[in-house]
Amino acid sequence: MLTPETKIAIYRMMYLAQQWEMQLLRFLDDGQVSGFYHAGRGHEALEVASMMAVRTDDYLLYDHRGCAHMIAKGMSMVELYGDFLGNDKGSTTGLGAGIVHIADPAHGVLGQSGTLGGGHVLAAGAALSIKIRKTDQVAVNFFGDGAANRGTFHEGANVAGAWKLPMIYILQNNGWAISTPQARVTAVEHFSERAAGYGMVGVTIDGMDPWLVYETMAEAVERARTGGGATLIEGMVNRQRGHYEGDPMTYRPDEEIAAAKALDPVPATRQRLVDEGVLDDGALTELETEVLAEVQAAAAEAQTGTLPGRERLDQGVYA
Amino acid sequence: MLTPETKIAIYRMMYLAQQWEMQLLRFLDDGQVSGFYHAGRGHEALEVASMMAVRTDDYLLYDHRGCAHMIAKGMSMVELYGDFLGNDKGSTTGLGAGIVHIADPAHGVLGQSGTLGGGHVLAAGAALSIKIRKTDQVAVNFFGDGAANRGTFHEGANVAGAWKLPMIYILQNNGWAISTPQARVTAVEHFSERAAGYGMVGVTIDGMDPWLVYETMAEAVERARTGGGATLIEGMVNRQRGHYEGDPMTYRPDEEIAAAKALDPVPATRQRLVDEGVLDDGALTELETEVLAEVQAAAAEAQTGTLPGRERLDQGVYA
Amino acid sequence: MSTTSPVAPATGQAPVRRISYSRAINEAMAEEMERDERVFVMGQDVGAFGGVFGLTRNLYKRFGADRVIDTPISETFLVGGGVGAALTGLRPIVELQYADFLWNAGDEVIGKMSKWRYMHGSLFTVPMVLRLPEGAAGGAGPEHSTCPEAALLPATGTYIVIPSTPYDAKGLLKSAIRDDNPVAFFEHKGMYGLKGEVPEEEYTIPLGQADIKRAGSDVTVIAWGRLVHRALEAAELAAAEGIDVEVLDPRGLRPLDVEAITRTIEKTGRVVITHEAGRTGGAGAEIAAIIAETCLTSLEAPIRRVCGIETPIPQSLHLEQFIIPTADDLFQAIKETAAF
Amino acid sequence: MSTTSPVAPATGQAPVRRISYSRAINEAMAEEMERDERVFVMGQDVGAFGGVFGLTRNLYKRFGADRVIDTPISETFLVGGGVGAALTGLRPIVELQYADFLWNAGDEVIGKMSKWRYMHGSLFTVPMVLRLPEGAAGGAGPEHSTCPEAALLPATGTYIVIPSTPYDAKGLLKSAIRDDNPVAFFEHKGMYGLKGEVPEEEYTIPLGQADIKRAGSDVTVIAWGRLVHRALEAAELAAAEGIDVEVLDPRGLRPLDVEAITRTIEKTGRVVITHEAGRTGGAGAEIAAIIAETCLTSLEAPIRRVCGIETPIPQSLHLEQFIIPTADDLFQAIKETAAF
Ligand SMILES: Cc1ncc(C[n+]2csc(CCOP(=O)(O)OP(=O)(O)O)c2C)c(N)n1
Ligand SMILES: Cc1ncc(C[n+]2csc(CCOP(=O)(O)OP(=O)(O)O)c2C)c(N)n1
Ligand SMILES: [Mg+2]
Ligand SMILES: [Mg+2]
Repeated sequence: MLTPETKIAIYRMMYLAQQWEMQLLRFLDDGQVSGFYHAGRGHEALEVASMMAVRTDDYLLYDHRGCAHMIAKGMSMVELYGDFLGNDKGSTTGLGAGIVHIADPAHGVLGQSGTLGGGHVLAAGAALSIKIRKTDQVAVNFFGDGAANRGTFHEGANVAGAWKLPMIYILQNNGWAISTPQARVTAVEHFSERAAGYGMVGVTIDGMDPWLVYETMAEAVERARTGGGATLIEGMVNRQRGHYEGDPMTYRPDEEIAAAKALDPVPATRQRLVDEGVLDDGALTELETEVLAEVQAAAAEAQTGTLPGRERLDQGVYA
Repeated sequence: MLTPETKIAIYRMMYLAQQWEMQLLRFLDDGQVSGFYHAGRGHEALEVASMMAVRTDDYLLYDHRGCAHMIAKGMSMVELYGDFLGNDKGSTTGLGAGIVHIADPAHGVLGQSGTLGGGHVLAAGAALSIKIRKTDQVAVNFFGDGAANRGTFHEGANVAGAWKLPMIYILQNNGWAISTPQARVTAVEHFSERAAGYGMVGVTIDGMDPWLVYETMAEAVERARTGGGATLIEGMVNRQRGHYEGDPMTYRPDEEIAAAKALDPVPATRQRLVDEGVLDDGALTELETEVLAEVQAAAAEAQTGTLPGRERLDQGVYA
Repeated sequence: MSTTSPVAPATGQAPVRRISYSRAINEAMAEEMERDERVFVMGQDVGAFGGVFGLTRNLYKRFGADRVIDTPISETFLVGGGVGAALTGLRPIVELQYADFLWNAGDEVIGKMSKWRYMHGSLFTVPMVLRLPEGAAGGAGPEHSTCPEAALLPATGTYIVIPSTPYDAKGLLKSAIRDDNPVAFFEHKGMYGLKGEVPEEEYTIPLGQADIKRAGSDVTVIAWGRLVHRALEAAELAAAEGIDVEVLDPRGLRPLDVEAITRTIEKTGRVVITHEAGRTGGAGAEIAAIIAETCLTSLEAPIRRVCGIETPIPQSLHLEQFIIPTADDLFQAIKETAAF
Repeated sequence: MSTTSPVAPATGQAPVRRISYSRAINEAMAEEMERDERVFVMGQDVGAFGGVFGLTRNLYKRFGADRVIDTPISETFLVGGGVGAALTGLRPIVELQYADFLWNAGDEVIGKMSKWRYMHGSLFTVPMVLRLPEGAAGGAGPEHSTCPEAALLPATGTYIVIPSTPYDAKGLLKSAIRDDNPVAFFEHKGMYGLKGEVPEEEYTIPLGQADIKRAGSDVTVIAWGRLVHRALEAAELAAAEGIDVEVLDPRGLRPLDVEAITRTIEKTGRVVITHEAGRTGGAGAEIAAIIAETCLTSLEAPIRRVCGIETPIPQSLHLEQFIIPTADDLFQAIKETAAF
């Protein structure tokens, strides 16, 4: 249920995820971050509000777009920073380094397939496992409009539908796969049109509206927990930044980028709290100050980590 | 257009394909055939009538279920027998041997992927090639309800829809993948429900009705040739025999098998020609006698072939 | 890795029962499913039908539809879904209908099953067994007849097990199922009917221990899977000419028992490596390279590889017979190596 | 196979222009598309964007959307669709964004591209080039950094080409595009910026000819791709200690220039084989095995393999630096081999 408390919690988490990422971008600018980063600016409402509607023991296969889903799922900001800094404060204590290979079994964060779309079938396997073990968990798989066209989606979605698995596919449709617009490589406007063909419920929603995301997700989770089967939620979102940090974005008209930025879900949600009378500006500023302090503390803590030595390389290959 | 001549030609080809297969089964019983055979009894109307609606220069990726599609596409019966006998009369002059690896470039028969569903993407590539070369050919890909759940279908169908390729997917839905009934592994009743999600036209038809198959196919071909894009035709058919010759069929109730046999499209089509006044029994018997003689002549000719020697093994690996 | 030590087939005692290679595999699965309720089986037609080669016979009746699962023709789900289930508390046995189909799930095998643990900071285990019926038998053609075990050599993280007898098959499969690492388990289809001694009592065989299938002092033949039996035949032919052949069966490729290989080379100084897969890029190359690195000075003759044909495997049964090394091919290589 | 003979970079004449490895590849594609209208390019972001590594820059502008095609993230279509196009009169150049993604299309690469011709009685040709950006560079992690060339060794039917210089890249790619067989073309991402002499005039290099990148008499280093450069550095270090190193670059694995390998071994009697991929199951094993079979008696020291780490490649840039053999690692191996 979307209580005022939940609304506040969602906004708090969205703001936190955004600030967390801004600090990460500073680390990046300073050359402290290993590898690539695909900023999640614009995707916060969808990633956060959906993850606020699940439990700690539910499973998450996240995608590469930002870290808001992992943060909202309960992962420690310190561990996340540590992963990007590649040090022993990270969830993978320096071995993974960065998005793609963050994980947190205690919060149900199962990891990510760097070959996009690998998660479609892994998540279905996790959902099958739930069914076999007869728990009431759910498995959630995030992916983009690009990864939606991998064949693994077909194979995962088919069993999810056929076996009524407790599976939720969350498609973050930002209209772009790197430089490739959806319409160039896909006939349909909405991927949710594909859900019925698998016996799944499919919906397309405004992924910038966190209240709607939360309610849609809560319904899907309820359905999954009670044996009603799988759901595909397509959230329409905007990628505010480049595909990765450093992307020249030559392929994208300036107006489109400007329009995307104007739709920033973080300030929009803030305004909504004020408009709906849930919190006033003063209270929000206080909350934000608190969040900022948490983010800064996490960043500071993560920086105290140590880079792993060469000897770490062949540790833990086998159980 | 479904003229009386076309109707006769379709029946003639169905009868021929059936008789061709009956003789093949005798070769099999005699132990002359290499490898496995998946009889096509029950699928003749769909395979034949659809292939009578295309041209010689159109492309065909057939499936493993019988040979009626290849025969109707114009392949020589002698070559087909030769392929099963594994001798130099075969299309692959003894190297392929049997279904899976028959081919005939002159009749557009591009071959088959033994890993089922491999054809979904190959055919899409052939269709893309047609589009790039700006001819008015079409590419046809046959497959079963089982192979419909391979991820390759998703990847092939997606580009076929997005790029409006001259592609026709023919799904032979006999309800079984070896011992596995469709409903155990698929939520939807009709795979044609998946077509819209790719921007393809999708139809489910009675695949035992050759007139309907022909007309549906003619429409799809016309659409493909004129830039209207791809079609998925799901023909509901019956597998009369085991998955392969020798299959104990323990999994299938006797009544179901009996029901399937009762629906044999070959005699049913014959009766229809009589009922519609297209040909009388005498003329049909004459036609059948002629066909039988052709089949026997082909069988005899194929048996004069020679098995390839060991030296053949490393010939033709590279162009 | 399993720590139970191997139980040698009893000798000079009450006769040990003889069962087929496929029955041995079936028993291993049934016993482990009985022992550990987290173990389940999935694959195409593995349910009531009992598997296209009959390997899962009766499991469905005994353990029910929740633990013996018929899947669609979706190999990326089979392997990737197996990984997902393994990450979340279960111990899947996934049967691919043919080993060749691992390519249909190439990324799931190489990139997910093998790497998931390591690339996520060793936070997970992936206790799954991928059963892979391999080899040329019955004219199944280029896409249903290969022995692709070498493909997994670079896939650190996954063990590679290849039993050559019913006894080894049962003992190794039980260890594989109990192991917390992913195991690719290659079963040669041409051996499913092969009978051999398998005790009634429970036993396991640790992964990664080579087995000397025949002791000898003149020439070593390193063989696995179905070719062990051809090597043993060739050894008899050689014995008749006074050449004493040792047949070493590594019983898999990872963990690889390098010590056993070194020992036999130091003993005989001459080696023929054989496998059904084609020579180029086959696992014989890796073993040859290890020998050339670690015991070159013990070698008294060039290393010989006697392998399957390099081309795709022809569909024709008639041609198929020519592709696999015969006992006679091996005997010739043994003779030449001995005479060098 | 191409019959044009190689044009060595002009020496002692007018200076030859220097261009990057990526530009050389780009030029090869542009020239061949100009020459033969059946040649087209497809891949993710290869259109107006010019490819994620910039390899297809300007091709879209020059040849249009029909011949430079942006595809969805659908690797089975990329490779399988390439085969379908190749069977029907075109000559596709398919770019995978990372070589590792060949596993996503494992069956299309191994089972379709490589086998289609042979398994259909040689009735077709499959003239396609699969461009595969490989190798560790920039912390791209375990699924975007491997050098999986050995995986294709058993895939008879497909040629395997691996250029180490801009000159080789251009000449070999042109031959690959003209060849009627499928070619897997591995480009090391870490070399895209590397500059070298490439003449203005057209030339091609036949597939399957090794190149001696440095002549020497004491120890042979067999290296390909990026490691050729580390081998050359190591040779300089060795030269300073009086060891004369020959660096042989096979420039690919199929056709493999076995004669050139034999020749250098007969000359030096000592060999170090190096590659970026892990040792186990790497292509160095095949080369070592060939040497141990064909010129064992010429060997005066054990074969040495100096290879990348065996584990999946860590995502961390910090750890990534440790995984690839350095010039110094090679120098040590050379010294020990020379001293044996
Ligand atoms: C199988 C695979 N193919 C290609 C890539 C390279 N790649 C990384 S991100 C990306 C685009 C993804 O687009 P989308 O799924 O829409 O997610 P977004 O980046 O828009 O959030 C591509 C092609 C990959 N990682 N995996
Ligand atoms: C990728 C792949 N997986 C599994 C098989 C084994 N196999 C051969 S036929 C078959 C069933 C096919 O069912 P369907 O597609 O419905 O065709 P039908 O036999 O009913 O005509 C299976 C599972 C295969 N050949 N390829
Ligand atoms: Mg996107
Ligand atoms: Mg079927």
